[in-house]
Amino acid sequence: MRKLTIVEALKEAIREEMIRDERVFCIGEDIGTPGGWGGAFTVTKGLSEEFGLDRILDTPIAETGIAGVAVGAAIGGLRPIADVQYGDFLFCMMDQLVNQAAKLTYMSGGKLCIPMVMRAPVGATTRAAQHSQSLESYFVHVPGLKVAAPCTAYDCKGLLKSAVRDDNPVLFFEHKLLYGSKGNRAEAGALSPAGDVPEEEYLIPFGKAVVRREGRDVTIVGKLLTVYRALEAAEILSKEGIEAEVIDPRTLVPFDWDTLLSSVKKTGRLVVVDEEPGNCGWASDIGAKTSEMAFDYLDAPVRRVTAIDTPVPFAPEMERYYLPNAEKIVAAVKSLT
Amino acid sequence: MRKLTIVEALKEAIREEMIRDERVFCIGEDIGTPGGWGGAFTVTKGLSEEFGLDRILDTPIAETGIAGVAVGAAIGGLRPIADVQYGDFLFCMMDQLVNQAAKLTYMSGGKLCIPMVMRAPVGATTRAAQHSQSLESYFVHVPGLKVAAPCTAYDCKGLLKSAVRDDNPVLFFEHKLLYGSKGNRAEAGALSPAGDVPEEEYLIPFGKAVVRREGRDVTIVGKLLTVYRALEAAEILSKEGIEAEVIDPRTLVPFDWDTLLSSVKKTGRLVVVDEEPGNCGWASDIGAKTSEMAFDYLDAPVRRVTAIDTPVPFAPEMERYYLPNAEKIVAAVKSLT
Amino acid sequence: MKLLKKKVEKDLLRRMYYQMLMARRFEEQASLLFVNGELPGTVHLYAGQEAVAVGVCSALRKDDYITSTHRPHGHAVAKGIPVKALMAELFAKTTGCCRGYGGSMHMGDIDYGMVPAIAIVGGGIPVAAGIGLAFKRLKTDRVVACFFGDGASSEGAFHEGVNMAAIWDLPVIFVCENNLYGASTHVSRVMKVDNIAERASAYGIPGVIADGMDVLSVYDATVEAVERARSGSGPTLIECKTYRFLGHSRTDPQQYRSKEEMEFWKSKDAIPRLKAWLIENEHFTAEEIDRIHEEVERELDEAVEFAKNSPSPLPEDALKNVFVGEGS
Amino acid sequence: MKLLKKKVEKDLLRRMYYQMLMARRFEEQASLLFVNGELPGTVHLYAGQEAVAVGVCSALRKDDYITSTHRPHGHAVAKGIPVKALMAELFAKTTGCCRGYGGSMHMGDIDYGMVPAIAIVGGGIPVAAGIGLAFKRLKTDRVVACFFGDGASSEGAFHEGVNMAAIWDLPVIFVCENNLYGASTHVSRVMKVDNIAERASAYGIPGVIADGMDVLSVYDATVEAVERARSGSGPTLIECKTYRFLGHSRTDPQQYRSKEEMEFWKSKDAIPRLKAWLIENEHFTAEEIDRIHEEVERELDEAVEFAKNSPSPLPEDALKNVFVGEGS
Ligand SMILES: Cc1ncc(C[n+]2csc(CCOP(=O)(O)OP(=O)(O)O)c2C)c(N)n1
Ligand SMILES: Cc1ncc(C[n+]2csc(CCOP(=O)(O)OP(=O)(O)O)c2C)c(N)n1
Ligand SMILES: [Mg+2]
Ligand SMILES: [Mg+2]
Repeated sequence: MRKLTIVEALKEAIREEMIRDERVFCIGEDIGTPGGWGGAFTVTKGLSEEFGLDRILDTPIAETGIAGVAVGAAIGGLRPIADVQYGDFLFCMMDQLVNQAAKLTYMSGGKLCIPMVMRAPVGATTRAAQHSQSLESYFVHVPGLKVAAPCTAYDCKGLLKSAVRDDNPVLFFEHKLLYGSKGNRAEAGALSPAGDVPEEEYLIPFGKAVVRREGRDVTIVGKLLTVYRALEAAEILSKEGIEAEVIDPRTLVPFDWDTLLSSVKKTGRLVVVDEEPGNCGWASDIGAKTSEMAFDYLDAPVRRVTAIDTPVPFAPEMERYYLPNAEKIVAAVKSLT
Repeated sequence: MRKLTIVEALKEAIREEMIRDERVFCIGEDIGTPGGWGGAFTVTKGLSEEFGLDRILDTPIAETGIAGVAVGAAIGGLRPIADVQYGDFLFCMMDQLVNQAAKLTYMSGGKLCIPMVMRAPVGATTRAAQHSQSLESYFVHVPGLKVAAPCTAYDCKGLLKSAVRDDNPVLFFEHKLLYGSKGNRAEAGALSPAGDVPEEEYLIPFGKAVVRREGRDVTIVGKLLTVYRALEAAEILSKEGIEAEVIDPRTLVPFDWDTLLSSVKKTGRLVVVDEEPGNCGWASDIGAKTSEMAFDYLDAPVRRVTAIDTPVPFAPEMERYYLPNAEKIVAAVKSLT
Repeated sequence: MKLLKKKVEKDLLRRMYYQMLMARRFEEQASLLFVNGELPGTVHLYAGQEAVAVGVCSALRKDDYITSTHRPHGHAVAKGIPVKALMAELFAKTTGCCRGYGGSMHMGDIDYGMVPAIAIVGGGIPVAAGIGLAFKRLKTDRVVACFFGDGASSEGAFHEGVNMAAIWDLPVIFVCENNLYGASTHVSRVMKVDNIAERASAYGIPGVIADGMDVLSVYDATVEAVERARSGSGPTLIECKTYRFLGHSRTDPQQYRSKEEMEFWKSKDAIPRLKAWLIENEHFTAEEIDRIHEEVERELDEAVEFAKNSPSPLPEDALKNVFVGEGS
Repeated sequence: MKLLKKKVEKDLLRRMYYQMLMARRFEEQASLLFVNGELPGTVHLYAGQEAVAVGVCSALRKDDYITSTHRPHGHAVAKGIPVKALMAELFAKTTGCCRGYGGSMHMGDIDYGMVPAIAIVGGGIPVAAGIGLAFKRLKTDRVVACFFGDGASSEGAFHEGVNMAAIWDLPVIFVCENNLYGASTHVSRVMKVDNIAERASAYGIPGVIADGMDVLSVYDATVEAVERARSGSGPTLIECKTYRFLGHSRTDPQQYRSKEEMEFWKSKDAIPRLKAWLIENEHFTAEEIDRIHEEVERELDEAVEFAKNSPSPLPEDALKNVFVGEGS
C-alpha cells in the first residue's frame, strides 16, 4: 500500500472533503497565500491553487475572530476547518470555543448545530513556553466538544474526514513531531511515521481505540507522540521479559473505555503517558476513572508519566527533562512490579 | 467573635491590604462607579469612596485588556487585584493568564515577578450555560499559577491577604452561593456562611488544608460550595452510623497532600466532590493522585461526585440534576461500603 | 419626524407599532413575574430600546439572521419568535424557544432567524461575521444583523469581527445600541471618541448614527445598510443612540445615573412618539391603535397562561442535547 | 534627509550607528549559527528594521521599559542588553539574559528595561498599557514603548490595550512596525485602511507615520511621543513603515513577495543611509565609521565565544523558577 506522511494524509482528507462537499472550507492564518507556508506546518499547501483563496481563506492575525467566524459560518450553513498555527494560541480563542462553539447546541435545546473542526498542532519542539504546549485536556474538560488526537497517517485521514462530517464542534489535535513533513518544515527530533493509507475512501469513527501492541503484563496508554514513546518503552521492556500492551485511544471525546478496561482487566496494571503537565491533566483523568472502574482488577496503582508541572523550558537539556520519554515509562512500569 | 459574611471578609482584606501597601489596587468592570454595584457581587462596594477611582479602577468591558493590564501593572511595580464579573469570562482573558501571567517568571529565568490576584466568582445559580461555570481545574492545570478556593469568611480574608502579598499570580475563586451578601444580591439557594473573623490582622498560608469534620469511616474532600455539600452529607451519614471526615483544601495550588493522605490512610476511603464537570476535572486529579500515593491504604475505589459532563442547563430541575449534592454524596459513600 | 425614503406600507407601520408595544409590555410582564418570584435566574430588560430592535428587524427578511446579547427579549419579539415560546423559555418550560435549556440570556430560535443569544459581551460579533461569510459563500442574498451594546465595542471580539467582515465585504449590519452605559459605566469613561460610529473608519466601512428612539430613523438606516450588504458592498456599522429605561439587570442599584437624565430620555420614548405620528399622519385612528393595545394584552396573557401550563423538563433531560442528534 | 529638531549629540549618533550595525550583524551571525545547526529552536530575524528599534530606544531613558515580540533581537540590542547575554540565550546557556529558559522568542531582561519578549502576537499590547498604568500611578515620569507588527494590529488585544492606555492617558508609545507582512500575508489583505496610524482615531489618540528606514525620522517621532507621555498627555501610536530583509522565520519559503519589492526596500537600507549622512554632514569620518564596524565585529566574536563557553543549564533546573523565589 502507498505510504503517506501525516501532512499528506491530512491534506488528502481536506481535499477529498472539499471536493465532496462544497460547504467545506479552510480558514486560518497563512494557509492560502500563494508562495507562503500553506499553514504553519504545510498541511494546506497547494490547496488554494486548487480551490481558490475563497475556500482556503487567509485571515488577519485574530484568533477570537477565526474561531468566532468558524462558529458563525457553521451556523450559516458552511462546514469550516479552522486552523491555529500553534495550539498555544487556542487560549486566544478560548471564549469562542468554550462559551460559544461547545454550548450553542445545548443552549438552543438541540435546535442549532455547529459543525466545525478546529485543527491545532501541539507538542514541544525547543520553541519554549509559548509555542510548545500540549493542551488537549483543557478541551476534554469542556462538555460539548469532541476531541481527536490521532498519531498515524491512516488515523489522521480517517478521523479528519469523520470530524468534517460531524455536526458537532471537534477539536482536532496534531503533534508537531509527527507531521513527517520533509524539507524545510522538518523539526529536530521529529519522528516520521509515514504509514499505509489506502487509495480508497474510508472513514474512522470517533470513540474506537486501537491496540498498537499486544501484551499481558502491563497496559500503557498514551496519545499523539506519547503512543510512540510507549511503543519504544515496550520494546525495551520486552527485552527484559515484560510484555506491555500499548493502547492508542485516537479520540479523547468520546473515549473508548471498553478497549482500555478490557486491557487493564487482562494486565492488572496501567501506565498513562502524557505530554501535558500532570496537575488536572488527561493522565489523571484516565487514572482516576480506571481506578474507579477497574479497582478490583488493578494489582498496582495506575502510574502517570507526564510532563513536569512547569512551563516548557527553552534549553534542550531542560526540555528533555520536562518531557515524558521511554526511560521514564520503563521506570514507571518497573515500579509496578 | 464578630461574624462576617464572605463579601464583608473579602472587602476587609482588600481594604487592609490597600491601606498597608499603596501599590495595591483593584481593577475590573463596574467595581468603582459611585452608585453602581461595587463589583458584580458587591465586594468592592464603598471602596472607591475611600480610595478613589484611581485605585478602584473601572475598565471598559475588555477582559484581555484587564488581565493584560494587570500583568503589566505587576511588572511595573503595582500589585493588582483584578476582578472578573463571572468566572465564565476568564475564557476571554485566558491567553493573558495562561501564556503571560503564568509563564513570564519562568521565561525570564526567574528575573521577573508577576504579583497579581485574579478574583473570579464561580458556580451555578440558574444563569444557564455562560454564567454558571465552575472552572478551577483549568487553572490548576496551568503551571505557574497559584489557585485558592476558600469557602469560609475567615479563610477568604486570610487567604486573600496572602494572595495579595504573594509575588506570583494567584487565581482566587469565590463561590456565588457563598458570598452571603444580603439585600439585593442574595441568590436563590444561597448559603450564608457568615463566620467568625477576628478583629486582629491575620494571614493564612497557601497549602494548608483544614479538617472541617472528623470521622473514621470515609474521607470526603470538596472545594468551595461542595465542602458544605459534603458536610450536609456527613450529617446524613452520621445518622446511619457512618462517620465521614470532611476536608477543605482551601488552596488547590499548592495542595496540602499531607492532610488529605493522612485522612485517607485513616479512613481507607475517599469521595471527591466537585461542581466542575467530571472529564479531566479536579476530582479526577485528586482521585488519580490519591490512588497512586495511597494505593495500599484504599479499601475501595476513590469515588468522584461531580457535575455531569454537559453545559450548565437553565431549567432549575435540570440544574439540580447537573450539580452534585448531599444525596449523591451519600449514595457514593454507601457504594463504597 | 424624518420622512421615509419610500412609501412604507400600512401593515409595516402596524407591525412596527405592534412589536414595539409587545416588546415593552413583555418586559413589564417579565419584570413583574420576576419580582413575584415566578421566574428563575435573572433578566436584562429591553424597555426603552424597542425602536432599535424593531427598526432593524423591520428592514430584514424572515430568512435573514440576527445575533443577540444578554438583553435579547426585544430582539426576539422583533424577529418574530412567538411570544408564547419566549415566555415559556423564561419559565424554563419545554415549550420555550430553547426548550428550557437557555433561559432569558440565551433566547433565540434559528427557525425564525435568531441565533440563541450570546451573553458573552461582544461574543456575537465574530459569529455574525461568520454567518455573513456563509451567506455570501453560499451565494444567497441573505444578510445578518448583529446587535451589541456600547460596552461591547471595547471588546477585542468587536475589533476582530468587524475587521473580518470589512475585509471580506460580508453582508453584516453591525447595530450598536448605545444606551450610554455598560452596566454602571458611562461610555465617556471607557472611550475617548464621541460616537462609536467613528470606529468604523478603522475598518474602512461606513459608520452611521441613527436616532435609537425613533423607529423610522433606525429603519431607514438599516434599509440602506441592508441594501449595501445584499448587493455585496459589505458591512455597515449603525450606532443607535438610545437608552434603557429600567435597571441593567435584576439587581441594579441604578444610582449611577440621574433622575433628570432618565426623565429626559423617557420623554423621548419611541412608543408614544410613533403613536402620535401614526395618528397625526392619519395612518391609523386612535381606535385602531387601541385595538393593537388590546391585541398585545390578549396575546401576552395567553403567553403567560401557556407558559405556566407547559411542562417542565425532566431532570435527566440535562443529559440530552450536548451533541446534535442526542436530543429530545 | 529630514532635519533634526534639536542638536543631536555626537555620541547619540554614534550609538545609533553602532546599535543598528550591531543589530544587523547579530542577526547575520545568528542566521549563520542557526543554519550550521548550532542553535536550537527557531529565530525571527530583525534585519531591515533596525532603524525602528534604535530610533525608538534612542529616545528612551534606561529606566523606561519596552515590550517586544517574537522578533526581539533588535529591540534587545537597542535597549542595551549586552550582546553576550543575548547570544548566550540563543545558545540556551545559563549566562543568557533569560538563563536559558526563554530563548530567541522571549529575549529580554528587566534590569535593562526590557520585558521578556511576548511571542503571542498582540499579547504585549495590554501588558504595555499596564506598565504605563504603574508608571503613572507610582508618580514616576517613566514611559513604556510597545513594539508590535502590522499583523498584531488586527488582534483584539490591540484594541483593548490601546483603548485602555488612551482613556487613562497612560505614558505608552505604541510602535507599530509595519513591514507590510504578517508572516506571508500582505497588510492590504487584512485591513481596509491604508495606514495603521489611522486606527488611532478610534481611540482618540494621535497616530503618526514615521519612515521606518530612517532612524532619525523614527527618533523624532518618538521624542515627541515620549514628551507627550512623560507630561501626562497620554499615548501615541507611531506607525513605522519598514521592511524585513530576511524570511519571517527559519523556514520561510518567501515566495509571496517579489524580488523587485525586496530590492526596492533594500535600496532604502537604513544603515548605509545613516552612514552616508554621517559622513556627508561631517559628524564622522569614514575611518571613524570603520572603527565602529571593527568594534561591532570584535564584540560579536567575543559574544559567540562567551556563549559557546558558557555552561548549559542542568536538566533538573527545569523545575526551578516556576514561582518567584524558587529560583536559581
Ligand atoms: C465578556 C463579558 N464581560 C462582562 C460581562 C458582564 N456584563 C453583562 S452585560 C454587561 C454590560 C454590557 O454593556 P453594553 O454592551 O453596553 O450592553 P447593555 O447592557 O447596555 O445593553 C456586562 C459588563 C459579560 N456578560 N460578558
Ligand atoms: C496570537 C498569535 N497568533 C499567531 C502567531 C504566529 N505568528 C508569529 S509571528 C506572526 C506574524 C506576525 O506579523 P506582524 O505582527 O506583522 O509581525 P512581523 O512578524 O512582521 O514582525 C504570526 C502569525 C503568534 N505567535 N501569536
Ligand atoms: Mg450599553
Ligand atoms: Mg509584519
